[in-house]
Amino acid sequence: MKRLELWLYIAQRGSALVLAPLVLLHLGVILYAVSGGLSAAEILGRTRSTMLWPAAYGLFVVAAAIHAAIGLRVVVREWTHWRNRTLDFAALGFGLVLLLLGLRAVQAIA
Amino acid sequence: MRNHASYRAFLVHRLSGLGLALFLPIHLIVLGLAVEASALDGFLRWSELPLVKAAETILVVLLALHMFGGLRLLAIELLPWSDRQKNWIGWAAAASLAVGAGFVIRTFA
Amino acid sequence: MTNASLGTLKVEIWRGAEEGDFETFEVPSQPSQTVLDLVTYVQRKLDPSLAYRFACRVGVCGSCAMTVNGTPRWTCRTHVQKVASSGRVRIEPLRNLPILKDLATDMAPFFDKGQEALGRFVPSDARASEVATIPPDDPKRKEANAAIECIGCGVCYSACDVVSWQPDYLGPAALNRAWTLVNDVRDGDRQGHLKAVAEDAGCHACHGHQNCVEHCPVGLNPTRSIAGLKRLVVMAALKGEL
Amino acid sequence: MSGLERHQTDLLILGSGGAGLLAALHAHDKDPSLEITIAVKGLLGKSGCTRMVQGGYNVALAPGDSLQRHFMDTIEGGKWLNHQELAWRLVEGAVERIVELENRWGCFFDRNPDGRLHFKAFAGQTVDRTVHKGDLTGIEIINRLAEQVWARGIKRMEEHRAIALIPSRDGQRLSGVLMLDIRTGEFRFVAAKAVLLATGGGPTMYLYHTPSGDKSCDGLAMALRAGLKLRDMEMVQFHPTGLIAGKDTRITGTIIEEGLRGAGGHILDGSGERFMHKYDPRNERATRDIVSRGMYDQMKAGRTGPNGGVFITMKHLDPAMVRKQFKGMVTRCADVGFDLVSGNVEVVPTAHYMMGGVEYALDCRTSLPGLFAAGEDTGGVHGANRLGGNGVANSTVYGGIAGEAMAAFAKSDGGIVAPDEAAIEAAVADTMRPFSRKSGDLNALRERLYKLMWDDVGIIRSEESLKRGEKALDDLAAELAETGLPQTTRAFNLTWADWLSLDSLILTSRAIAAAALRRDDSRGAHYRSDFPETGSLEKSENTVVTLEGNRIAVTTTPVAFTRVRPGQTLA
Ligand SMILES: Cc1cc2nc3c(=O)[nH]c(=O)nc-3n(C[C@H](O)[C@H](O)[C@H](O)COP(=O)(O)OP(=O)(O)OC[C@H]3O[C@@H](n4cnc5c(N)ncnc54)[C@H](O)[C@@H]3O)c2cc1C
Ligand code: HEM
Ligand code: SF4
Ligand code: F3S
Ligand code: FES
Repeated sequence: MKRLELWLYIAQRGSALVLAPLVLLHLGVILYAVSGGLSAAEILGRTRSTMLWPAAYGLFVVAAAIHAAIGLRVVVREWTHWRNRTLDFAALGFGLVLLLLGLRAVQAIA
Repeated sequence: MRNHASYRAFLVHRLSGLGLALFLPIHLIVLGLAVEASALDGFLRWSELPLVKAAETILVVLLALHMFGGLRLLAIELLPWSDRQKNWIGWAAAASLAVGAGFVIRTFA
Repeated sequence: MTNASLGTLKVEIWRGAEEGDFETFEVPSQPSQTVLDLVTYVQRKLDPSLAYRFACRVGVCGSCAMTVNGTPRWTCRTHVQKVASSGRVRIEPLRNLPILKDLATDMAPFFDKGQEALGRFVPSDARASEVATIPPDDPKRKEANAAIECIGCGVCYSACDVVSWQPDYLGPAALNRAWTLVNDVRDGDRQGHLKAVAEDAGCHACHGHQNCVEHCPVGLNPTRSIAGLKRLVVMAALKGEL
Repeated sequence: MSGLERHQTDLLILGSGGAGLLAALHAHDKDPSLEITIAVKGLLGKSGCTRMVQGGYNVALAPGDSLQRHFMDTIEGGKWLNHQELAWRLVEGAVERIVELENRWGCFFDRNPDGRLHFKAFAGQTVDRTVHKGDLTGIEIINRLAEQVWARGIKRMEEHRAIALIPSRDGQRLSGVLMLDIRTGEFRFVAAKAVLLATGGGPTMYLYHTPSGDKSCDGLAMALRAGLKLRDMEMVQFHPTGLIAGKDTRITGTIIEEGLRGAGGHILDGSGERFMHKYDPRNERATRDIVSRGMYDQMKAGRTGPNGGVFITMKHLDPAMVRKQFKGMVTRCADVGFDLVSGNVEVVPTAHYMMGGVEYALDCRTSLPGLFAAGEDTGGVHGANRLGGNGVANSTVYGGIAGEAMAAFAKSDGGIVAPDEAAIEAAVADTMRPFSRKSGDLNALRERLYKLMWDDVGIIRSEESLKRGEKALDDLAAELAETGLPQTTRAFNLTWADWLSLDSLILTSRAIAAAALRRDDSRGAHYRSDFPETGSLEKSENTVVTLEGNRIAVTTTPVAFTRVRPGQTLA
């Protein structure tokens, strides 16, 4: 693809922008959850009461999959000798795995 | 050559990013396993262990470091240049510490 | 004026090309002595076969950069006192460039990248009979002016880890030059400069390490220039203008 | 000669200063099908003095200025020795060139608040006419030109040293140039349809000198050996304030900005007393030559600082002003260990520029067909003294002219012609000579040259000193010829380069001494203690030096006042 690196860069920064508020939200949630001593049922009860939570976490998962896959690819390219096409596929694979795992988890709280 | 704040900020950001990328799949597997509420309860109980708590704290700090560091980078790249950008490193570090401290206080208190 | 009481320095100098080793020389200390003077002393008095490069000796030509105790520097303007640690100075060629011999590198890849980044003015009105009227406080002019006085020494290029991790990366100096052109209202192909730095090893490969800023001997800020390019390039890409 | 690498190119340009780079660009513009090669001793665009230009570029574009005024300033500054047609072409060409530098090559000159070019004051000028980029004008010009050359597929032979101009077999024209590839130590012969000599002169034979380290009068020495005439070689300009910090540092000789004196800086003798009032009512603000002579006189009398110089100080002035107005100079001094704001900085007059050089025509042809010359290698434009700001104008104006003339010549008269093989062989043998002699102390020879030129052929000369100088130069030449180099590698051998530079410098020094002996009056940069008065301007003559066998011959020719006579003015 023409200017692949630039588009990956844009996707990575874009996904980071999406992640930032979601991570803040998530940090809030864990702080709340761990300090409130909530039980699993209570947590799930809340997350399942509205579609907003699964939607937010769904978005988080998609953004994180894009963001982390691209990020890892860059790190591997720069810090190892692995820099050919196979790396691109590996990164893509990593992103997909992340996405699947993530969606499964989101499904659990939905 | 690398002995200055911006470079250290990069290293922290990269290592935290790596840490997160390696941890996130594990985290998601665990969560995914918790389709059953009981399994999640088990998980939560397991997460009461001090060692696990400590590990989680580190992860939360990593996440905070990476996020604030990332926001700093996004600000440098997307906003007009500011000569105060060097100070942002300090702010990002402080905010991450605050989050970490908050987490520690809330979990252990 | 020689001053014997100042003692001697142990000067370790890289000998050879990519393959090579350090050789140690003893050079008498002087009150006024730059790193270039150390190297000159060795070539004139101790080993006539030592190779290095310099021209202006006052920090304008950018020929004399070397790695001194691990840090890339312009040697003609670096006082020995500033870098010697317990009487030792270790001098190597610049990193990230092929070594020709001893302390002299082949700088061609560095300048080639300047061209790859379309780091040259493209006239819009070459035949105009008058010089363009440009107020010095015009924001674009100020932006370009802040980045223009590069001496092409390669210090930033040598200090940048991304250059060593991604050898195709255009590097701070080339991108910095492109930024001055993008802001030059006289330039006839500002889009062209953006296109050039949007290629695969372009501005977006920079991670903002700022080694370049820390080491640029004339105090330029390539990070700032590169950030500016990133903004413009992303905007252009999203608008489909590249 | 067998075993010699041979190349051919249409145009061969020696040197990548303002003259060389503009020649390449103009030739390329005129005929893009030409193969153009720039051969340069250092790296392209990173060597030579054009890059070191601080002050700026004279051009008659300011409101109230005119070509006539720029011309008259140039002639009066040159004490009527200028070649008037060349000087006129300079002032005319400067206007064209500055616009071209901005609009075509992208130079970025400073502006007034209203957005128009800023012109600053420079000594010896009746109008503020110096265009500049801060105080680093040369970097801007050379960076922009080098980028353009790089972009055009012009061939580069970097770190190649021109050794000798090689005539054709019949000796009627130039065939090409023998080059030494510094990186490998191998010789190359480059045949060309036309060659430009633009190696930038450079009076680096004096104890204290400003030019870049790669300049060693090779062009002038090659021209002498090729039978060309050099004019006004006695005219060597000294800049009054060069740093002095001992002989073992390359900082010694480098310029401390002139503006410091203008801004009220004081010059003090070794005991801290001001002295310029003894020489001129303008004190420290007198012209370059007068201040240099005053300083030299004090130094001769032994009233010096620890390194043998005098001092400049700004400490009686507002430190904030000094720091702000002379930021570059203050940091440069600080980098190398001097405090310009509140201390005394030891300074000496330092050899800066050669007004003399190869005789050439308005289109840069020389008397040797196929050879062109431009820039500081040439003589005529500046006469007995160069105005600050006319140096870079000279190299860029005539560089461009030479490029076009060479492109035209290559088409009409130019062809590749076979070289005089014997000349190549002789030049190779001369260059290899030190490897077959017993290794000796080159540094001692260089220091002797520096010292004798400074003492006897320097700021103040006399028949006696010049004769002593000539004798010492002959001795040095003979000794250098027998001084060898250690048998080390020829690749990137800087000590060999030093030997070759000394060889060029000694020959050129002989030309300076001979011309100085011939001129029995004082004017401009040339001062004879035995003839302190300036002779009749009406009867002004140019000196002309040639090399006959191994002897320097001097003649004179009357100045042709083709545009204006002494006492008249155009402005
Ligand atoms: C410190 C300083 C400040 C100055 N400031 C001003 C100023 O403010 N205004 C002004 O008008 N003038 C100034 N001058 C003078 C001006 O720089 C010169 O007059 C002019 O630039 C000379 O240009 P050039 O092209 O002839 O030579 P240069 O620019 O000196 O270039 C000569 C080139 O020839 C090469 N060369 C030399 N020998 C050989 C060889 N044997 N083989 C191959 N290549 C060779 C060199 O490497 C170099 O590339 C200043 C000079 C100095 C030293
Ligand atoms: C919270 C919001 C986040 C922000 C603002 C953010 C921001 C960024 C930015 C700007 C980069 C680019 C760094 C560079 O190229 O130099 C980056 C890299 C990276 N991020 Fe994130 N990130 C966030 C969350 C995450 C998460 C959740 C993960 C893990 C799953 C992650 C993993 C990575 C990795 C592996 C890199 C590559 C590191 C590198 O190139 O040095 N990030 N991040
Ligand atoms: S940006 Fe600075 S460090 Fe880099 S080449 Fe230019 S002057 Fe040298
Ligand atoms: S050091 Fe390199 S990574 Fe970017 S900020 Fe400078 S170019
Ligand atoms: S010798 Fe020119 S910058 Fe150092």
